[in-house]
Amino acid sequence: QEVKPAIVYDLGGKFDKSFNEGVYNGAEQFKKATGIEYRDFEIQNDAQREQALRRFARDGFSPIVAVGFSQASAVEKVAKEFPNAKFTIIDMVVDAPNVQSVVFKEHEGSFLVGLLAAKASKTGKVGFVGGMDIPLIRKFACGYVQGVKFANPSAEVFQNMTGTTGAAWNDPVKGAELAKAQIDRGADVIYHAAGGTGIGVLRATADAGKLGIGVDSNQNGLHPGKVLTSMLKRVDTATVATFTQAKDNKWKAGVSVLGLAEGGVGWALDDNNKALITADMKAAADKAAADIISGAIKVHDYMSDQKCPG
Amino acid sequence: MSAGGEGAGSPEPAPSLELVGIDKRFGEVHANKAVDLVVRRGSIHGIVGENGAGKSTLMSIVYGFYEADAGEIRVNGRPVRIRAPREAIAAGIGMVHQHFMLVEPLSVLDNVMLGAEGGALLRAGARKARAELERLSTEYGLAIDPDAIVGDLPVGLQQRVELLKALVRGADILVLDEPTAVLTPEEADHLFRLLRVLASEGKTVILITHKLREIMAVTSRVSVMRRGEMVATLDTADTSPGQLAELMVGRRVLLRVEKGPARLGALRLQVQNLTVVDAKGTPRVRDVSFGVHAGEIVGVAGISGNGQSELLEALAGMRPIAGGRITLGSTEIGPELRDPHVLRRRGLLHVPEDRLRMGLVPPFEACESAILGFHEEERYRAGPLLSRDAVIEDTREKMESYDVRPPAPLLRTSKFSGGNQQKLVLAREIERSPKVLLVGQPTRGVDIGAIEFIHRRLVALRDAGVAILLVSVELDEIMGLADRVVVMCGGRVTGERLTSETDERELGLLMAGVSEQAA
Amino acid sequence: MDVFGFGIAIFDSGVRLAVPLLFACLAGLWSERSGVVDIGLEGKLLVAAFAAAAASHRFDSAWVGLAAGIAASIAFALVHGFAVISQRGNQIVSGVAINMLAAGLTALVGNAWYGQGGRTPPLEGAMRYQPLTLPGAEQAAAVPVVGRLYAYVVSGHSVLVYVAIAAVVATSFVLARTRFGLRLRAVGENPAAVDTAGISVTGLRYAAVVIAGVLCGMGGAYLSLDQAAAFLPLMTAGKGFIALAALIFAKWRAWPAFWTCLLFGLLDAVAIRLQGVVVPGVGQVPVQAIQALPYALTVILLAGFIGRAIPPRASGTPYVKER
Amino acid sequence: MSAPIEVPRWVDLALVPALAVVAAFLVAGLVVLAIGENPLSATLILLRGALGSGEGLGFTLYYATNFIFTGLAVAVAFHAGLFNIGGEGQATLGGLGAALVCLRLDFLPAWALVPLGALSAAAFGAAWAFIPAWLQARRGSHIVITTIMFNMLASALLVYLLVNVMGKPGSMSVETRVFAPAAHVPFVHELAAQFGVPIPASPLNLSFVLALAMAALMWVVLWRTRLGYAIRTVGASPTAAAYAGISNTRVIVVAMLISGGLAGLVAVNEIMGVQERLLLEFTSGAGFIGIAVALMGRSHPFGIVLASILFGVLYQGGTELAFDMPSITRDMVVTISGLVILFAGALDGLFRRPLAAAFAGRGKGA
Ligand SMILES: Nc1ncnc2c1ncn2[C@@H]1O[C@H](COP(=O)(O)OP(=O)(O)OP(=O)(O)O)[C@@H](O)[C@H]1O
Ligand SMILES: Nc1ncnc2c1ncn2[C@@H]1O[C@H](COP(=O)(O)OP(=O)(O)OP(=O)(O)O)[C@@H](O)[C@H]1O
Ligand SMILES: [Mg+2]
Ligand SMILES: [Mg+2]
Repeated sequence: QEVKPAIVYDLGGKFDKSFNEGVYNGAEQFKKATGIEYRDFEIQNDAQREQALRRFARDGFSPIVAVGFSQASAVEKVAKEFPNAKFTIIDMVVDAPNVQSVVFKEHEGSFLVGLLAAKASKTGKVGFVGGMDIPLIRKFACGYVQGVKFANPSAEVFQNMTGTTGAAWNDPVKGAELAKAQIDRGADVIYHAAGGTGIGVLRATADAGKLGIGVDSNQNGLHPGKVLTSMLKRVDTATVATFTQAKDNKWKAGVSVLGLAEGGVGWALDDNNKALITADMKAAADKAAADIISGAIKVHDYMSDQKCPG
Repeated sequence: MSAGGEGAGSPEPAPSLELVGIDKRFGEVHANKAVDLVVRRGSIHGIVGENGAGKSTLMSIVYGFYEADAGEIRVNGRPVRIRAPREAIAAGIGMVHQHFMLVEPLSVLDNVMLGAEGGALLRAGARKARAELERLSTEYGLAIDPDAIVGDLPVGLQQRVELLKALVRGADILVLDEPTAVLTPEEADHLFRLLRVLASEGKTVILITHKLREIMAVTSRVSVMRRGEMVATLDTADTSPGQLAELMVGRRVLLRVEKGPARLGALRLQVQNLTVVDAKGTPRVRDVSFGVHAGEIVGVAGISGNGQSELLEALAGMRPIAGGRITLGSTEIGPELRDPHVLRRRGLLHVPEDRLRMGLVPPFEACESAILGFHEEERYRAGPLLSRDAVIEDTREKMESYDVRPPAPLLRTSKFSGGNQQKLVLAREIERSPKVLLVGQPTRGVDIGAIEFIHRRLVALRDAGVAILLVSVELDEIMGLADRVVVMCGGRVTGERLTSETDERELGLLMAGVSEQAA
Repeated sequence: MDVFGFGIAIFDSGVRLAVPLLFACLAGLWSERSGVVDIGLEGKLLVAAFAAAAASHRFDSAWVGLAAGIAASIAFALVHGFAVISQRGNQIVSGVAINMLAAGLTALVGNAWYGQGGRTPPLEGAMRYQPLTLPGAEQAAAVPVVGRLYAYVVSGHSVLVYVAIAAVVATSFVLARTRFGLRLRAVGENPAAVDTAGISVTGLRYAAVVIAGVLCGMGGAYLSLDQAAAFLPLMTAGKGFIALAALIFAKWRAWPAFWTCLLFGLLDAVAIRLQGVVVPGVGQVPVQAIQALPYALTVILLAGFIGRAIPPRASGTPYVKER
Repeated sequence: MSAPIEVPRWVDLALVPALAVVAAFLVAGLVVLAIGENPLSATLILLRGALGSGEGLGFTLYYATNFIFTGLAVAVAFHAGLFNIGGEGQATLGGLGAALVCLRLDFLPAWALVPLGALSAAAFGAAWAFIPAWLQARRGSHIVITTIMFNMLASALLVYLLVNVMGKPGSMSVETRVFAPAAHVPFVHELAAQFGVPIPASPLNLSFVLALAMAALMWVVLWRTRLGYAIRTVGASPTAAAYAGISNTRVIVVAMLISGGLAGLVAVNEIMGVQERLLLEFTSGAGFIGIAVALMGRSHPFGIVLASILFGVLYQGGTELAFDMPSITRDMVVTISGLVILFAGALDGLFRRPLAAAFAGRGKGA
């Protein structure tokens, strides 16, 4: 039987330049590859999470991808109501017989871009711009800082958060200002985890002739030659995977944690930035990646104890 | 006979203003009914009529502020379409509005220039306007500081600004709507002298007023309006105040209250060395002392803006006092008692000067306005709630006994006419059998019929042993009602007289600050 | 970087953050001085930002973008004008509606055109305003204090920044010294007086509302053509409302408006740089506390020093002769 | 507020808005056409989605609940002559208040916990409104600025607390743990089920009843109590209030406390009723919709309830629309709401004036 996949995006919306967009891209790839149509919905408020999930489940959609940690409780509820619908939640673990949870080791990816940042930095000062001061973003920051320190223990990392309302994820102007502020203080590589706000960050670094680092999807192309790299969080592949599994009846409930080993996170190297990545930078990054996978390097996960070393 | 006379004999030139069949409705209110009017060039033409008779409306139409539903306007014999004030000004018509059309935060100069700036930049125009004001002040004695902020000026001067606006625009038909309502006798006389000069210069003056005395004094012809109709136009010489009053109201009215001698009781309200300063810190009432006994009416005379308002508000507990003491009956009113609410409970009631800003709440239903200040009273309660029935019933009774028209407790307050609004306020305050009654401008903008009624009430109250303090800018009102009069100027008491032993002349001098320290 | 340089940097970013506020604030000033309350500033900024970005991207010219932004903003201003001047509708409701319309339409149209949820593609080269280097800035940079101030604070902004400042000068001049200004001040206080002086109240108010449109247009264009070099849905992030606050703060006067907006900008710039500071004893100050700082300070300043702000008397009420 | 045009009450409260809404939909229809969808079927979907099914109706009324609370909040302040833009922040604080009780006192039985939670929500909302009110009354600090600022402060405070203090340790989500069942405001469908009446599940909960009760209460307070009289007097004429000896300061503060309290009650619906935990941005703009609702409802509780339901219809119907016509995004819904506000709230004169002329023959002369 045909699969009827569906997606419920988080408040950010499907074009949030972040993981929602990742899921969207994945779904599009899947559609191209298989020609199978899918349905999606952008919620407007929290009440719609449940409504949308239920609505899709009732109309026989499956698998239903719920994007974002905020969907957890909604998925939990609705999954109970529709035992034979398949749910996949991204960025959060929900323990139910018909829910597949996909979480990522953002800290590992962030570690690598941190390492690259430190190596690319001439001033020994690098920056991080987050959207809102919430655990997920702290997790990014924490991994990043570790990577930087790993490559250059004396390096200095400036951290800024954008705001405290939803606007924080959509405020390129503020993003640019934050980046400029960090540049004024000497930062010459800046990593953002701030959705649409990041567009402003990358813009500012590019204008100032400094380097930016993209997040989630490959943003190297936004300012070719001015974006050092992007921390890839392969939500897209994860999405494709879920859909395909479902299509081939291989879909399984349970938790899948995607880190470097699983290719769930990584850093982007393409024509846009290969000039920026020197051979030894690449070597160092690859080595670190190997060590992380082998366990030789332990990247501390902020979520494990809400703390960040150093 | 007055200056207007000379028009009478000479062969008729084209009338400078002619109205034919002017008709105007405001919704259900038929303000002007097919009104005809002819005004001779160079004459001072009076228009009298009760409130709501349609005088202002008619003139607003002449001035293009309202557009008539029907009818024709002719200036110097030629028909003119006047759809907006712009066109009226162009036709040489100027107007001093009953409700001033001034921008209070702006300077006198700005107000005068507004609409006649003479150029995109103000500089040049301002210089001209200054010169013009200079000229007018020397020629007509209309001195004024061009840079004063209009809002800070006393009403008398504000009106002068209105007048100057018209003159600067070179109006040769000048309409004044109830100009003297805000003037002292001296100021009024000064104005009239000016009007005669203007008339003699060939300008045409239309004067709207309630005061028949003024009609008789300055006009050469007079038209009477009643309920929107033009009921008569007469040569002033051939008529009498009595006749005019009758034409206005449609019945006989006595023009003066008759009252017996006052039977003084105990001292009810005593004011000692009272000083009041306003928000800006400038003293408004300076070291004022007087007393009011039960059974007498004490009038406070003075040009408006000389501290009477502040005095009244201070006594009513609406303003903090900077010094002195107020004693009500036997108890001194300390700060803890200085609250309108508390004072009311102690029998000090207050008919405020400004019914629309204080006495009533225009958007409220009449019955709601009728309990303003008393909504806490037991009689209006039903448990925790306000008993609407009680409120309405109570209001209906008041409306009947005070002949408020229409007697509709649920009609919006703003829909009542000024006079009827005033009656509503009086009913509310008087009905509570006060010990002391503060009354401010009880008949401002109220027509003869209503005035007569209100005055009778006040006298009756006095005879019932109430101590009444009457603040009024109408000298005849003070002379007619008060037993004693305290005259204020610049916040000070410049004299105290028994009305039986003084006259308007003396009071006028005292009001002007020419005080011979006798009292 | 030395203290002075640090100060300059803060000031520089303060200026950048202040400019959109300033445009919106002046727009509000014109509108409200004429007696038309305008809480639709946010919406006008937003449509302007979008139209500017879209047009500039389409025609590869920031100037075309600017024109489009202004046009769009004026269009919305006229809707407001029609509703509240001609139809005597409620001015606040109309403002709220304008804001929602702007939020919805920009995203809707943007998505229809670019299929990126309302985002426009990033603007490059001629599509955006580049910072101008005023004559002699380089050399001046060598000169201490004055020179560096000139080089880094005065010079090095895009055209619109200077336009904004010119707008302040123009506003205060026109209001104080011209016929139009006098009439505008008058109509906001007492329309009847203006009417009886033979001047059209409606005409004046429409003029004011259109001027507000123009100013918001430039403010929006500055956001998308200069600061972000792209349009994102809701990218105005409440600036219209802050501008409103600034307007009241400045008591509806031009120069105070300038200083207030600059102050708000500086507070923001400082807050940005304060993030992560460690206060001895307290330890690291929570980010949120610092992010809240500008707002808290605004309240404190307002309560402490500004006191009562009385709006133009006629503002908020339609002009009717009927009583 | 706007020109005094006399029309019968029912025309003012029902007919005019109805016509306005129709006009709004006509214009919105053009936008829909532009997107290449059929306006008619879109409208049908919207209406059916909002009113056609038990679930839809449930959602509609659930949304309306929030708007009634915030609408009343704005209206009460408005009657006192104050413009409270702070509903958003006050509601946020209400959430905090509700959460504190529901988390700390969850040993209590439902009959005690729920009322306590509601009270606490109201109290916190009121407290957040108090400071701006006091500053306005005592220092003359313009309440529009202060309430805008307090919205920002509220969001900052909530993020801080949820991330650093109240949040679930070890969880990504910025929210508190789920409340104990006792803290739950029962869903209408749950209650119905208890009485053996099965109705489809929806977030509609008893808060809706509370909202209606509040609307009724506010009507009584405003037009049938001494306090209401004082509030309206201060709002309509501060000078008359001073003359009457009604303290502006006291009234301003009291009115704002009531206003803030009402806004705070949004939390009872959102936090205690639906989410059963405190989370970021749960108000999702209800505070601002409240402004439109209040003014469209002529600041009259009855009008406010109607306007709230209208917006409930737009929100729920819009959701269904987005489902069934994927090409119509959530932005379309925002656009339509904007148009409705514009026509029903600001361009109502277009319809009221002719009607007024028809009814009373007034409305000329200006
Ligand atoms: N703008 C208006 N809207 C509605 N009704 C009006 C308006 N102006 C005047 N009226 C009504 O028209 C009638 C005439 O009013 P008008 O002001 O001309 O009377 P008036 O003779 O000037 O009275 P007063 O002596 O009090 O000035 C009154 O019934 C008044 O209520
Ligand atoms: N805005 C209005 N719309 C409709 N009718 C009005 C309006 N204002 C006043 N009226 C009616 O016009 C009549 C007179 O109003 P106006 O204010 O002119 O009275 P007035 O000039 O104070 O007369 P008086 O003092 O003799 O009562 C009243 O009966 C009142 O009901
Ligand atoms: Mg009158
Ligand atoms: Mg009159």
